[in-house]
Amino acid sequence: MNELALIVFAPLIAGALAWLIDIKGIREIIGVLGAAVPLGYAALLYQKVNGGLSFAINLGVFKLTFALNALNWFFLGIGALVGFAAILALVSTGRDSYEWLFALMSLSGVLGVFLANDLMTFFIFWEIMTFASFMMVLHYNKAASLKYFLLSVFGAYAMLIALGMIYAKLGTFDFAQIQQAMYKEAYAVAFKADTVFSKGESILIYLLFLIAFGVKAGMFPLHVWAPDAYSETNQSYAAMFSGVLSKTGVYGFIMLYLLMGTRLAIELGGFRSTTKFGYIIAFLGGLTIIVGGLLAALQEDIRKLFAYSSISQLGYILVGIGVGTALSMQAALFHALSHALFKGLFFLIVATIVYRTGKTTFADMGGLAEKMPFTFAMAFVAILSLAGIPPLVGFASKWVLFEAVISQNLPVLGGMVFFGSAIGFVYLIRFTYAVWFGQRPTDLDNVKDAPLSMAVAMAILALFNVILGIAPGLVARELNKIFGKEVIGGNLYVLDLGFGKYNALAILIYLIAGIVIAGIIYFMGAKARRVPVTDTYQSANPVTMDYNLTIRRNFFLPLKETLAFWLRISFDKLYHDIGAWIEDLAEVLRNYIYNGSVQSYAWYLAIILLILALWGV
Amino acid sequence: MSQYASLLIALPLFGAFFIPILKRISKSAVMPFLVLVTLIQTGIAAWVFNEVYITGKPIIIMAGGFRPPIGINLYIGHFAALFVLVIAVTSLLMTIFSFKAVSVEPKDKYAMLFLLLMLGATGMISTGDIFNLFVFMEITAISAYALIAYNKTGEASEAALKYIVLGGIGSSFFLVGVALIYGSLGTLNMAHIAQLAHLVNPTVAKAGLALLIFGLAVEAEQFPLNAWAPDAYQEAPHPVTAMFSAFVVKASLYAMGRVIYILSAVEGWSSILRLLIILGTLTVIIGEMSALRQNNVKRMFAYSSIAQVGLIAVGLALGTESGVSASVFHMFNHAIVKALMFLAVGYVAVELGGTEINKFEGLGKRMPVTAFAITVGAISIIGIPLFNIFWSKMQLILAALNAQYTWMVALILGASLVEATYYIRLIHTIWFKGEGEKVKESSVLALVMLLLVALIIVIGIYPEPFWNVMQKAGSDIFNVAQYIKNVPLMGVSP
Amino acid sequence: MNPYYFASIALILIGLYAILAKRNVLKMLVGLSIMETGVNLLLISVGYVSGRSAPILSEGITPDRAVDPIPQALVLTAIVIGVATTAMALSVVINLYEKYKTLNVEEIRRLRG
Amino acid sequence: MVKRIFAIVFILIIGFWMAKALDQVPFGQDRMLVGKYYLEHVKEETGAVNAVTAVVVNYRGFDTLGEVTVLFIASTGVAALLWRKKRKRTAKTEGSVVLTTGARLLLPFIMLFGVYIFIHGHLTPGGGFPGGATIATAFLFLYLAFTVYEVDHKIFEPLEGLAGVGYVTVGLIGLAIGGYFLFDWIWQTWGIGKENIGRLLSAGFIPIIYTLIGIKVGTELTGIVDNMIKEPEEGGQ
Repeated sequence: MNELALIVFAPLIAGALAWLIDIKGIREIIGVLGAAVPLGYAALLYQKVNGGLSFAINLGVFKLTFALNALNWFFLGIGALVGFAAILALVSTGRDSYEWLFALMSLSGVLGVFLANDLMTFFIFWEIMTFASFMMVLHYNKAASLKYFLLSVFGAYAMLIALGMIYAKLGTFDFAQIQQAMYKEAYAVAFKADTVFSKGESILIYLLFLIAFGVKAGMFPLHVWAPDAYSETNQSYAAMFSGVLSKTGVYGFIMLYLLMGTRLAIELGGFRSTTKFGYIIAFLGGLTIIVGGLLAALQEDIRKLFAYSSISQLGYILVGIGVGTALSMQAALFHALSHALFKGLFFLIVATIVYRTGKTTFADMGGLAEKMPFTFAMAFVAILSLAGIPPLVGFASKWVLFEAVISQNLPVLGGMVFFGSAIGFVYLIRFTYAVWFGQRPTDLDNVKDAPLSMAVAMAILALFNVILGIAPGLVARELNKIFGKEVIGGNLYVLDLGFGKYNALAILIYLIAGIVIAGIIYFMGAKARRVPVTDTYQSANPVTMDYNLTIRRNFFLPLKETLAFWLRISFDKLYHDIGAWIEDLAEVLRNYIYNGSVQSYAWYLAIILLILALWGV
Repeated sequence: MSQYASLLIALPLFGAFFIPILKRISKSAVMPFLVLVTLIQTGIAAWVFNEVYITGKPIIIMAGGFRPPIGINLYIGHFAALFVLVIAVTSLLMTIFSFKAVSVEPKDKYAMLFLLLMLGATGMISTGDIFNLFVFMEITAISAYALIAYNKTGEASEAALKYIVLGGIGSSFFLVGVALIYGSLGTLNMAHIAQLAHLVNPTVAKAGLALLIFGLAVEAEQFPLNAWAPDAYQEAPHPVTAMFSAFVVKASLYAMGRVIYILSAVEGWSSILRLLIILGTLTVIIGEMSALRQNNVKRMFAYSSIAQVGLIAVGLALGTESGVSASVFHMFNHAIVKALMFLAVGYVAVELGGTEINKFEGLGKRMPVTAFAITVGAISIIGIPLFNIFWSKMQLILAALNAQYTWMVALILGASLVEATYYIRLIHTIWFKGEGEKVKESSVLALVMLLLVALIIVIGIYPEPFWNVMQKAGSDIFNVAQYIKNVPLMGVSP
Repeated sequence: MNPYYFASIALILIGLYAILAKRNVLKMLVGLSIMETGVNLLLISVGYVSGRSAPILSEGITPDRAVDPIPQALVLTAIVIGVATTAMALSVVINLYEKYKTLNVEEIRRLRG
Repeated sequence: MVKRIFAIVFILIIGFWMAKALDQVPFGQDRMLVGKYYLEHVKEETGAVNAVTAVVVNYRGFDTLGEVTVLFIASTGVAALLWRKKRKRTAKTEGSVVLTTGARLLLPFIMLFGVYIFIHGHLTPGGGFPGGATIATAFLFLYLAFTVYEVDHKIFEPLEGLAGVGYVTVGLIGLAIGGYFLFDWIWQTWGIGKENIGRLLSAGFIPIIYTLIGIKVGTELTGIVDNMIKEPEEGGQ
């Protein structure tokens, strides 16, 4: 069997086996093996990336074709790595074989989407991924899963209509052929010749793809499913869910650029220095950053906080894609990688906390730093990486993104991006303060640290966060290979964009130097003594330990009050009302049409005869 | 040798007539005899299936030895061979289910009506003569009237009454259509009509075609004409409902498709087709919407089955070969899935005494195999890859988009979103809600259900061999020129 | 408009009117059988050839002196089917009346929605 | 009231549409195509004088097989639906003297006339179905005359089944001998009665089939009459 087929189908087969052999020990081993195979092969296939590896299954109804190129190897790497980490963590948090089957099926769906070489395979694996992840959420909560499933199937069906229109006109699903056809179309539009697709149709196809990939990437108006879906599922699966599955939306947008980019650019014309259709994506991405960030800060539940933060981080990627230059596209890809790494790490940390303490809201957590040192260290790495502190990968990707946006002098997008990273820092303070520091509630005293499997998973992701942070050149080289030309210069440790340089190694050295100096001062100089928690807050009037001193609830109450007006506009309520309205319409329709009396049914027949008589004559 | 395929019609008839005699010999031997007859019928159908698919040529059965258009001929082409097998297998499974599901007394009468329902559907699918199609349609309809009212409850009689009145009107107007066609052409044989279709005067042709399709549309449950269907499905005995939705409706759908394509040379053809597509789309939408807030699960499945039938009708009325093959594939898949689901729902009703949704709470713990069967059926109906309905639904949608019906496809996809909602609510009620003590499930029915589930998954994973069969069956309906060549028409001098 | 066609269409329409307008179920069934009779009459009148007699080829009647036999064969079947439908309908109505105690179409509406 | 007006308007439009369609099928015109073949070949291919019977039984034998099935379904259906544990006749008034003696006198003649109709199916108009119906009227006559008379289902149903089985067996024998289902092997292969067309023993297996149909229709219609006349006991299901 060809490697590509093995990568795609290994998790699915492993999941099915794990589901059938429902024995506690064996099921985990099969599952982890199933997730390890794609990671192993992804590494192995590194040399053969441009070797034009392909694989096809003829299913009679359709031909499923897979192919490997530089772009989808990059996404394959992300998917396999974070997927493997999440499955490893699932070993301890996995409740029953039901979850093993659908977690691995969604991994297989994601890898299938990345490796697909034609639109139909892309769609089929997109549906498998949606269905599997839906079943993971259904296991926990019906309302959240129903909302998630309906929105994502709505997106999938939008894509299906666009796909069908392309197939109807061009008669093929294959990416390469569509690309050529669209190039010809672009020239035809340029020279005002007649085209296969009319202007209206190409805009319709663009909008349908925008909806389809927007839903999956959690773009602003369509993001309502993400917070419930990420929080209402097995937390270690949430790492894969937000880290990898949202990347399929990003991959979809890039596909949209590759397939129809030139056509749409010429068709719809430019806007400031980017294309009009690109700017729509970027602007919506910017809105997602702001909305996601603000809402994240106001959350009381730890899972919801990271769900919203994951949405806002995705906004960065969308802005990168929307700007549309080679540099911004590379920035988006870079940030996709770093987002997958630190978001995956964060959700694994949340999984560990929830697994150990059983609590999910900030109010009953706190002071876990002493009790869970290893997890705290991992959380520290993740916080630095998300906030964009230099030595870690988060900074490198955000820096390239900022440079890309500013170099295209797009003030509005630049403002949004900067605002986003500020807000990012805000909700991270909230998280660190409420969970790690402050006063530990009495019932959390005997909390143990992370179990081995989760610790290993977290360590892997943290390691990558650090390595790629210190040596961003590794990633830059891969990105240049995708685009074929030297967009981000510099060697292993230095990123040189021509108008800006970032020397990761130098900053690391300064950082270590700083820490050493701080260490010396700490141990030698100031008589540092442990200060009991009660001392720091009540300006020395007598207070006892059982009085809760730390502000864990409503950390950002003032922010909530200022945003009160904006918080009333919630798209979640809008979709809910639409659903309820359709259901009432269905109720009225049903009672009115099928009203039970034979005579009215006979009248329906007479009406149809009348229509035949009038229309037929 | 091929004329022995006429046993497909003779055997169930012989069985049905033999039951009153058998009843005198030993009352308890009736049901096993029923299983025996359906078993032999499956055997013959399987033999006919591979005979037609190996030689590639259809079997023409000439009743009475007269060549068409003089005598009546049975045209068992690719489609008929496939679906006669589907009918035989479904009837076999339902006879096994009838042992447990039918407790109302005159069981020998039930067995007779059961066989004759199967006969009617088989006849409708294989006949090659319009009036013979009417006779077999009436056999199916009247045995369906009797079987629906079989439980002798008030509601069952009401459902049967509705079906009789609407079915009666439909078949009367169908006969007016036959009279018009015969009046202008002088022949009743389908192939002969197809040959002479272009000679028909336009107004007569349009009116005749419209009336024929109207008559068949009542049986094939198109939008306003299917008001009888939900009640009939709900009140009929469980095996009958499964048979009904699995192949009885398909037989009239096939008949509609056949009538459309043999009269394709008629002048006002495309306008009637567009009307049929509008009706089909309305059927899908109204069917799905009405199932949304159903608290009787059997009625919910009835509405969902009506919606899928509407989708098939749209596929048939597209007028392209890919559309017809896709709708044939959807008929096949839908027959399997709906047979499984109505079997499962029926079995739940038999064990827990009712099909209201609260009986389904915690079904996962009480009857795991049945719950698993319903879940697989529901998931495959929603249209998830790795299950069989996905492929045929995809082909239907692509065929519709190919024929520039983008708006229709958007509406149909919106309707299948609605369908996903109520199926997911059902799955959630079954698995994650409510408690209940374990009910011992009969191993035979569990085996039957698992067999159907396996078939669904096999088609879902590797549809290629099935798709080749479906394409041949689709072209059997669509390609009328080939149909005329296959039937050995005697040159009747006008 | 030929009287036979006119009569058959009239019968069909009267039957349809009865089904649409009458409130008593039995009257609807009567309307149904009137409609079937109308259709049978239509079938027969389609097959009639003016100036010819019944297709019984005893002495004196040669093939070109006989009417078209096929519609008469079809009507034989259609009549029996009409009888069967009416018999089935009546037995259903007997059961219905036994349980619902009413024949008014408006009241037979338990299965709806 | 509005409903009736709408109904009338609908009906008139539908009627007008059908009339327009029928105008294109002129009345009384000789448009026979397959019919002409039947009229010319009925004598030597089936031996029947009555072309309609030949068409019904021989040429379009499948329709009649279907038709017999339809009637069989009707009688089974009626029996199935009106089935109660205990059923008995509740007629109160005994037939008047004229009716009872008349019944006793006329019964054999009605029966004889019914048998005559289906025996001569291939010669004179009418065939299995009218003959069977006449026999059923004979039984109906008895039901009307005597309040206690009941047909014994133990005999009638198997008889009905036997006639049906007989008909299918005739078809299967045709399949065995002539290679085609419902093949008229008496006329076409054995050629008995070829010389005396127009007399009783001619027209191949048409008389046999019509006798079977006559018995079947007779028993079935009587069964339906019997089921409909009886009332369920109060304790009935």
